Amino acid sequence: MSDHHNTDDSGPAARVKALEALLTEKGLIDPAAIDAIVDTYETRVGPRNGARVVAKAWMDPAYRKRLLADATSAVAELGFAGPEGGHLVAVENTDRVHNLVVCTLCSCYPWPVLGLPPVWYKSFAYRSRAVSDPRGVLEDFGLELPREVEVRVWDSSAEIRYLVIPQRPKGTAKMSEDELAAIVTRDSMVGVAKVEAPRT
Amino acid sequence: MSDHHNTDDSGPAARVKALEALLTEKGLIDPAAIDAIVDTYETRVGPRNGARVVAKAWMDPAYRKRLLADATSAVAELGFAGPEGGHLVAVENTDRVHNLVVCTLCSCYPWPVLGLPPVWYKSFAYRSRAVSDPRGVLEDFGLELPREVEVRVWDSSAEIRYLVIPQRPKGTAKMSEDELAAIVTRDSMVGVAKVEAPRT
Amino acid sequence: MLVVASESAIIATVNGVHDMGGMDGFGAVVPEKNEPVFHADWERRMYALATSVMGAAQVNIDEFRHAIERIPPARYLASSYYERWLAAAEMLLVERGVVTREELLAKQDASIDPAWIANAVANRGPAPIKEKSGSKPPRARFSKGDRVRARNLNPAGHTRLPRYVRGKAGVIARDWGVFVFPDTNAHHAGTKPQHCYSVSFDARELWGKSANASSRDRVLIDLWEDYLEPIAAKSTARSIKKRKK
Amino acid sequence: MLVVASESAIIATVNGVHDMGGMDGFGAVVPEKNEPVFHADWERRMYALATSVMGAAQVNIDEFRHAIERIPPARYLASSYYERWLAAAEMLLVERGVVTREELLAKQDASIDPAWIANAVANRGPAPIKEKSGSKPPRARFSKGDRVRARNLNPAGHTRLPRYVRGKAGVIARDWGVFVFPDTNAHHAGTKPQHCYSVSFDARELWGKSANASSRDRVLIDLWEDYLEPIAAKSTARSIKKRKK
Repeated sequence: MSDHHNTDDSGPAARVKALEALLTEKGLIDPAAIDAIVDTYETRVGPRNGARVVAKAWMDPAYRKRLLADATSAVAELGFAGPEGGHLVAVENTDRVHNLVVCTLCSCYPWPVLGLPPVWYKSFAYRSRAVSDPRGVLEDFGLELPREVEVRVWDSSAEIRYLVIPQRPKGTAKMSEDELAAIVTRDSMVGVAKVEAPRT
Repeated sequence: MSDHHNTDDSGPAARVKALEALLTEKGLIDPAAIDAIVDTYETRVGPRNGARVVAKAWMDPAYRKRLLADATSAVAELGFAGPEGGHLVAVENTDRVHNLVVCTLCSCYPWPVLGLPPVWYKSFAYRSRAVSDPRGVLEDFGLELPREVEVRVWDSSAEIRYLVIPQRPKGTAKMSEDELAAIVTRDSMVGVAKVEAPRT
Repeated sequence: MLVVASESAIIATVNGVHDMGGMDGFGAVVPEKNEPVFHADWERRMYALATSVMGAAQVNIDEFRHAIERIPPARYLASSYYERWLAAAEMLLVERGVVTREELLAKQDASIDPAWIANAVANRGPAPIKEKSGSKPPRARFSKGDRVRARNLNPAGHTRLPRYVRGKAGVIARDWGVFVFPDTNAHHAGTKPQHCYSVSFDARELWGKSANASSRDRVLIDLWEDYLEPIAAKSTARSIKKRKK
Repeated sequence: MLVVASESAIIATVNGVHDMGGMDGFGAVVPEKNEPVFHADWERRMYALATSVMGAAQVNIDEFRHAIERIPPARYLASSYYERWLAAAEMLLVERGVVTREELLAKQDASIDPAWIANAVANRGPAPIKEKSGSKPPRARFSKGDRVRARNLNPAGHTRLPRYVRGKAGVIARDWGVFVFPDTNAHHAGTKPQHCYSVSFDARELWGKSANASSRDRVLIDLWEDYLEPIAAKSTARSIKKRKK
């Protein structure tokens, strides 16, 4: 509710325009560089990167091992790196453990593998309740976990950025790595959803 | 800043008007009773009551003793009672101890002796910092206390309501009880100021 | 804004933004010179309306406080004091069925921004439970000088145990006698009468050694018995047990 | 609103409303279907502006985070995510002297409500102190499996030690190595490099037994060494000493 978007409010739009114009005049920024950054995060860096990492980990046991041991390097093998990706850590969901990632203090998120965070991840509702009532938050996403499953919440308070490796769903044994990558969702890599097998 | 008054905003004014009209129509309130309540707290019940209590305590050692033992009864001796006054407690400032009253959770305040609280008492700034940085808050009021003085903050979280008995200033030995009552300020009875002797 | 509870979302407000003891960032305290009792006529009417209508609507003081706590945080901070009273009064009167949303809106000036008239999050707390009858008058578990620790309670709904004392050690300074328990009373879940104590905490226990406080400074706060646990052999036993793991 | 620090008021923002872990009242999490990366063109520009200009203005990441925390609480909660970035960027660029308030205002559309263009409370934190030179590479004080307690620190200024873990006992799960210390780095008071650990807390230690959590559930949070103290003989000795009083 409070994390509304002022699409119809000229206030921030006018202020950003003023700021960009002023900084351009002073030679502190280059509008073309701004365009390039926008393009990067709108079209190139996003959860498809993370999905490829997860699919490879599902297919390739040696890669999974490297990913769990040093995610920064394992992710770099696929060509993904950049800001907010200097210290990546992968945490794996199993039958016994469910991982969930939050940043209670701001909005830390593993950009190179998931892109920029969605509004719900930055929302006050998520930031406040994910640590104190993770099971309730998961229910907001329609995910009810059995009591026997251990919930591990990772609060990204420092420079470590977490990627959840969701469980590979049953009935996907015959799928290729590319096909698997296509079913891995952003939400499953933050830990608020499971990956579902495609209905055939 | 956030505790602004919407004097120029028709929003709350219109809503209160609607509420009063509706409740009057339904026979749930009597506008004359509303007028009487307003009159009570605008003209009759206020810090002058507390000032009379304090002045009497300064003049009359037996009264002071009764006040410290049972403020509700001692205050009632002067004819003051009513809502938010069922459990009054007086705390006395000395050379060694300075008392300060706050309600961090809402705005609890000893109405029968001090009337309704001022905006600063209800402000987020006061409610948040009075418990964690009382000396800093006192400095906002221009009162710097020596480190040797013990600061006691009373957070009115239950139904007890606190009245601070400020120190009687020097140079007031010849003043009458009425004269003393005239120099006792509201702020001194909340604990954010000292009483000053009149400059002659 | 007319804040009215939706039927579905029943969310706790313990640890709400109203629990601001020890928070930072609200700036300096700015007293107003020659401040009037009310700053606008609607504040006058609102004050008197609230104090007179709550009885008729069978709203107790804890419930009224909780209604204020149920105002969504951003709105809470953006509202003035009597705007919060207004929002709470509307909320409770509509929930009780004393008035309806439609009646309220029909009475209001057509110039009001319709965006303000929206359903808000409900923060009702737990469903009422029945009070046990025939309970004995409660005895005091603690007495003056006892060392106690404020429990780490995070109940769903109203509480008068602020975050800043939870888990902290203090001393019973005085037993105020028996009072109605707000945590249940606010939800019509019983009055659960029990002793309420003045508990004294060292400022440094609450805020750490870096606090801008002398070693003598303290905070005294009134806490109900259910908020407290004794500090004794138990506590030490626990920490020893933990170390053995 | 152009949030610009006034010279006088230097106020801490530890325990600000941004520190919302464990708070309540914000309602349900509501995901947006097919959410775009940005919701408006100004959000696009703002994101890219912030990430590119901070280097030029010599603003480090901790400082940028702290600037967001310095937005007054009511405004913080009322602002959308990129509005907070915008406020922080304006604040820092004006403070650095990269642009002036007047230049910014002159560039803006005259239709903007002048009430939004007001000075806000400054929450700068402590004045910078000089970094000690010639310090040795830091050794780790803790190792995996050590029981630790998060200190009850309430420093003036930026910190990454949230309220909800302070005073709570946990276990070192992993040593992440040496990182710049945000509490000093945000104020240009030195990088103070030190070990940062993944610390595991039982959910019930954090939220009490009433929590809607299984006994296995836990929260892992990354904490710098200066935030931690060992749990050992010391802690037990202290509680015994207190009992003797």
